[in-house]
Amino acid sequence: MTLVPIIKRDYIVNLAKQGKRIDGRKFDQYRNIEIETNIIKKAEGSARVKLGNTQVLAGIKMDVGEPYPDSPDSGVMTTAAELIPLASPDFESGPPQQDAIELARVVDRGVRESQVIELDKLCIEPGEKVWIVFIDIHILDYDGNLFDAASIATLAALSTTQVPATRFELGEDYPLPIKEPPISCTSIKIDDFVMLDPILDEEEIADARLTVATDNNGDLRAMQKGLNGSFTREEIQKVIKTSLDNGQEIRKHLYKNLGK
Amino acid sequence: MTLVPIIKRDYIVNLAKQGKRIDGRKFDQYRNIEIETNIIKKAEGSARVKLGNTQVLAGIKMDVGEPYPDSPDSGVMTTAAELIPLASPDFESGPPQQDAIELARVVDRGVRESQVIELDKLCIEPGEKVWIVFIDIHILDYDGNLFDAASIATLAALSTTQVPATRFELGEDYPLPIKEPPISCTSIKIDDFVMLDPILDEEEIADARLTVATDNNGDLRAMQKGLNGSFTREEIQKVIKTSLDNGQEIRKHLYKNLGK
Amino acid sequence: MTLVPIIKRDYIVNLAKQGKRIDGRKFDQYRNIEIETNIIKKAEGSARVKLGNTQVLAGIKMDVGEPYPDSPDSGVMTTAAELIPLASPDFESGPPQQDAIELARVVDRGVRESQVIELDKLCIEPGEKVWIVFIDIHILDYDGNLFDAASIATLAALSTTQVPATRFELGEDYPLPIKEPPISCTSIKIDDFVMLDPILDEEEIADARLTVATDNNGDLRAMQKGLNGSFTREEIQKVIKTSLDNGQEIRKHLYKNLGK
Amino acid sequence: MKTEDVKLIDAKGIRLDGRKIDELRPIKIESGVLHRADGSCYLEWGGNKVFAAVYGPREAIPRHTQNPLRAIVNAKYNMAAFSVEDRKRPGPDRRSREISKVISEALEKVILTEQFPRSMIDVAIEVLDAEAGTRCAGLTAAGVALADAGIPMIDIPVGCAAGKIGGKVVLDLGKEEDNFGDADVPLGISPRTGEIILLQMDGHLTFDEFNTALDYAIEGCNKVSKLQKEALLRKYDTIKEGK
Amino acid sequence: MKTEDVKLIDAKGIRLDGRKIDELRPIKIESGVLHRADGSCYLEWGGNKVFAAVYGPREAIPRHTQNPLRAIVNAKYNMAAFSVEDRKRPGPDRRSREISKVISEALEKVILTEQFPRSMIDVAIEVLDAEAGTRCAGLTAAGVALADAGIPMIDIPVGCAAGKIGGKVVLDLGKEEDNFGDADVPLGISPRTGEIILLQMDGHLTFDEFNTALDYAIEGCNKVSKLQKEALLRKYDTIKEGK
Amino acid sequence: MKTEDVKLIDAKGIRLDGRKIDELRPIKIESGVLHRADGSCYLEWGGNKVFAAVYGPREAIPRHTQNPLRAIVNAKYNMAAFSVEDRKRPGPDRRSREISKVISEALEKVILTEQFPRSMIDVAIEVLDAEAGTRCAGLTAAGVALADAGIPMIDIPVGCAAGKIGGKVVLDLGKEEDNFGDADVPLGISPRTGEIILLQMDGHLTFDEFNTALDYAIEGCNKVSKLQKEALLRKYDTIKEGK
Repeated sequence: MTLVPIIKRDYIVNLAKQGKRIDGRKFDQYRNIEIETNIIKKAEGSARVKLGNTQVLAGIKMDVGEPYPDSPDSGVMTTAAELIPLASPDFESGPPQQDAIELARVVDRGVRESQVIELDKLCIEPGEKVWIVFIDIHILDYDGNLFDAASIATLAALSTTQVPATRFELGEDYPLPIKEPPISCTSIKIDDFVMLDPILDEEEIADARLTVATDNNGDLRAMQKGLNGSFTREEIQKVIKTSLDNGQEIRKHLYKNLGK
Repeated sequence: MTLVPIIKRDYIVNLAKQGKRIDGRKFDQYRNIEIETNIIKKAEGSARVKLGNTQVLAGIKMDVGEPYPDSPDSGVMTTAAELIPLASPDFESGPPQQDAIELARVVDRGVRESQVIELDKLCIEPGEKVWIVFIDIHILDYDGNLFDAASIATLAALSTTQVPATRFELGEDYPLPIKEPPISCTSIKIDDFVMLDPILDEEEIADARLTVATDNNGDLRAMQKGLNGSFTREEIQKVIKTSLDNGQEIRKHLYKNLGK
Repeated sequence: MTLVPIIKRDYIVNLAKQGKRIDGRKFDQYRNIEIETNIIKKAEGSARVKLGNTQVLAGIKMDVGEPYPDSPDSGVMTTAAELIPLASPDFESGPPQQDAIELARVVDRGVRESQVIELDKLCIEPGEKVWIVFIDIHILDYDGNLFDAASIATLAALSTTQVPATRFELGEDYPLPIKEPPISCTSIKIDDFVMLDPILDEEEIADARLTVATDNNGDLRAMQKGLNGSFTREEIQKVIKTSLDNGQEIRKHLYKNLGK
Repeated sequence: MKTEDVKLIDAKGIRLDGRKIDELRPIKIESGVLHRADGSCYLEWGGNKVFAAVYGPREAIPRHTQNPLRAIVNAKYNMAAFSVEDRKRPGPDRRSREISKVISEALEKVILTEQFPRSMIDVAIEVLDAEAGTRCAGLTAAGVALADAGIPMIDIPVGCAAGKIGGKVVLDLGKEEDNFGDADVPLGISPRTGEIILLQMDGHLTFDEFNTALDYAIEGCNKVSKLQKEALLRKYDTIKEGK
Repeated sequence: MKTEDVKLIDAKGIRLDGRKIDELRPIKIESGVLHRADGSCYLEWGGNKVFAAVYGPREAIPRHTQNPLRAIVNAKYNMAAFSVEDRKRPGPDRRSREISKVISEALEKVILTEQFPRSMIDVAIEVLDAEAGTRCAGLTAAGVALADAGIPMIDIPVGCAAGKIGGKVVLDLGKEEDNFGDADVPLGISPRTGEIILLQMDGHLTFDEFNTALDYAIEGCNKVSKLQKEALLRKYDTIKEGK
Repeated sequence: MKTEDVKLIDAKGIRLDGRKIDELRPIKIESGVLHRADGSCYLEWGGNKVFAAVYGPREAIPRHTQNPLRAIVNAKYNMAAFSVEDRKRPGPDRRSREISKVISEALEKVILTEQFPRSMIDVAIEVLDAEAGTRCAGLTAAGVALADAGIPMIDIPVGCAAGKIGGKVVLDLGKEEDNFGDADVPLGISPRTGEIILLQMDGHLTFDEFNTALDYAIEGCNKVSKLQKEALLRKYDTIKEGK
């Protein structure tokens, strides 16, 4: 618990001083992304994303329910993440822990604040009946950077979601109305080195983490700093720029996979 | 925690080799059963069952509520078991543990799958109002074989339950409509010895457990294997036969007690 | 955990034998009380009470909801106490512990049983809509005698509560209808010494505790004995008399503060 | 929740169930009724049916709860889901947690806890049928179960309530008396010394009425105390006679 | 919930999905599919999609759960919220706790737990898409993941159900068969010896029908057992060939 | 939830509450306000009323949470049930857990945790009245309480948000600005070095707007930092003068 991280840290920092990372990537290089969609028959939409060895599955279920009193014409969305014991020896079943809550909230905000799901189009009967969109994120294999993997999986799953109108006798099924989503990119800082898309070994010894979600116009849509280290103003600028560049690449990749 | 069970096991196995059990019973002999019904004034039905030193109380409460959407014409039943600290130094108050959950689910399936309660006769207003039957099982004294004791207590309590229609201004009270129930018989295996209706000392060192519920026609209605040992195909046959024989005896005893 | 209390106890008992308390008060002397009302803008009513170094904040929120089936013409009240980690190194966040539950229940009974809130005047539409009064008690600083501090804070907060009728489009706001409340006084017993309004050092080593709520007529309205010591019949009489005397003083102080 | 429609006591001082002002409901006590427990009691008190079981003293767990100077006493008061008119959700609620606390504290006063440092004594109190006065019934049953378990005590604790109905102070409130009465005073004492180990009061009493209620409740405790001792002796006789 | 409207099996013994009476649904097994786990398995069985991962043996925590004589086996069966028609609340429920218990017990029978005193072996079983027979699928996947993790076992455990539909005993119930059938018999065995390590039964069977069902299920287990071994070998071959 | 009906800022750059673009709401800070805590702070910031209390360093419990190399910092952010328009259920929810986490992490950066191995430092942050910007207010109050407790830090941490309303970047969003604005950027820094220890962003900003927001928020932090130090000095003066 105490010696191993120190040795690991020394090793990673020494490599970094030579401009290297343990898996051979450059500091601003993203891992390979694989996206598979519609793999869960029972779900209205689903996607499995592999980010190197990290694997995340997002599933979308929809139901009919009541709107919130303060937005009677709007559908409802909720996001939950389960860090199931499948993915890591440190994850436990039971109520979600702080890490799972932060993960779910960051993914949720990424979708909600940018209005990716057009909730205003999910009203069935104002004030009475609206569609509820349940986003559930399962971590299958944990090798770092869950924020990005979960976010990409969620966007891919939403993109392929069919509103199950037939099942609720509300007409024909139709695609969930969604808008162009922002893309999250996460970097970490170890000593003075900033690295994109960390693997678990890097994440475990990182000082600070910054997730930046950017849209197709190059604008910023969400940010979340984590861990008990700090960033300078300049490092933040640099991370944002890297996130903008890589966000565009990931967006292209996502669209290609979705056949758009 | 470790030596006591080993010594106890040796003692019980040695006796078994001589064809004996610690309380003097034969391998396929059930303990004496005492059944007392309608002992709880506040409950719609109740029964206390003593199986040797094991004592279980089942109480039935009824309420009016909504049916499940997928069976709008059907009453609803739920079963809960509390392993209260009265019955054993190892039971704790609080949320039900794995053992209590398995117990409640096995009793519940015994009633539900054989349609002992005629739920289709418990509809008040289709899709709107039905009777809800709450089965609550309290273990008072724990000396082994809770599955059978709880199952018999539940059946006896259901048999004497009056639907409290008066209290809900729905006409006169009337007996809960029930069908002839299957009877559960539990055996355990220690080494190669199979013993019926184990006491706690036997249960604690048992390798495997098998509960078999049989009906009046000699048919099988439910089965549940437990513990981390195994049964051979032949042992299973033997346990089923013992369960059939003893099930008939218990059924007679139950009916006599219920004045049928 | 074990030596410190013993030394503290010896010290306090020795002082008591000389007729003294550690903070210089007489045995039947109450600490100075400071009351500030309407300090929380978001609450319908609020009060902060300082009892020496003990500080308690009570906040009142109101909502519109359904009445209980057995009192369809009556408003509803609920009381919750949070022993938040702000107030003591021994308080933890999370579900309320036994001490918080006892505190909330004693304050709740003090209000409910004496019908301080005129719940029958809080009916909006019989059987359908009534006002719900939420009393929430936050302990800010813990130096003994939470029962009295919480009780006074609750009464002061209720006295200044405005029913938020405007917000719910039910006419104009108006003061919450309340009746003259009983006042709680708590004493503890250490050896044979009975002391009023204990500070934390005294409370921690006390044998027994008695809270007595009295009304303006000198009648008794509630009582709660606590801790694992006992009182004699005579000690109970004495505590009641002290509570009657001090209750009158506190009542005057409370009224003065409320401008009555 | 007073109501003028219910006449709880008539002009001659006879109550709804025919009892006199200072009369207890029928009480039946049996000790040693459970096989597994170290000590146990079954108590019927009016419509109340209560079991109590004692386990211990044994090493306190988890360890950080251990007190190096004495045993801790964990009373757990629980009501069965079917013990009340409208089914109660199983498991502890706020009311049962408070009662568990005041009963634990009352029992700690009489048990010689210093004899068992680092230990715990568990007392399970199970209310199977409930009809007013269950906390006093629970304390009384716990007292018998502790004695049956051979736990050293300075005295066998006992509980009994008094109250006020229709303007009169009476002993041992029954169901309607509890619902529609004016005040309730549950009391627990150590009967040899008369020391008060449990006391609560709800309702409205003058100082004099409270004193009368206290007298009634103490007298009630003393009567119940005799029934406790008889139950314990009965079991002893049974054993002696080899039954 | 039987219904006469659904004809689950026709006169020729052909079932709704075209299977014969003793035919399994299509099964696909891959081992070593997860990077982080010590051993893992991905299993498709009809419409079921199941992952299993093994972590351990490692020191059991919390400490008071340690058994000084053997390892404890904690199987956690979990269904994803989106794996069923109506979304399931995330996290364990009563059903999943029961299944976790029976699978843990079955695995303890085959694992040589005495080799790892004071340890725990965690087996996570995650059902991502559910369509009848998930507990047998879960046990089967767990068996492969344990072998992949190199946990010493007397045998690789395997599960398969039989049941009764339209009056006939059949192997491996599908979705409608499970909903509208007459009986379900999930079975788990240690295939080398045929010992029964998991057995449940719901529904209504004669003694003879049960014996037929048991035969079918054992035969099914044996077939699935071969697929397990092929999956494990495939991975071994892949490694050998340096792929 | 933007709306065109609410005009959050007028042509002259004056906001709904009369503030200029780069103006903070009124702030009042007091340190050492609680008797029991090792250090404490009371903070009013616009309509926010926040207490912070520090306990520790003391031995971390439960033991398995101990870090042999440094202290762990547990900040607990909590909102009173009555602090918001519609009563909040008491106790932690998902939002408060996330805020507790980001504040704990920010504090760990400035506290010299290596000086207290195996210890924990508890920081309770209690929001009694809430009106936009509570996480920055909470971090600021925690900084003062830590200094008041004499916990060694490299710097007193401070928080302040910037945001965007009606197309303009502004400092320190108020209530309506938070509800109907375009973006919110809560920031926490270590003011001596300007290092960023807490940063979140919601809404929509161009890169340039974000940089402006960052500048505003850093400037805001620096202003609040002065108020923190004045509050700490005030208490010191009070003590010196023997008040």
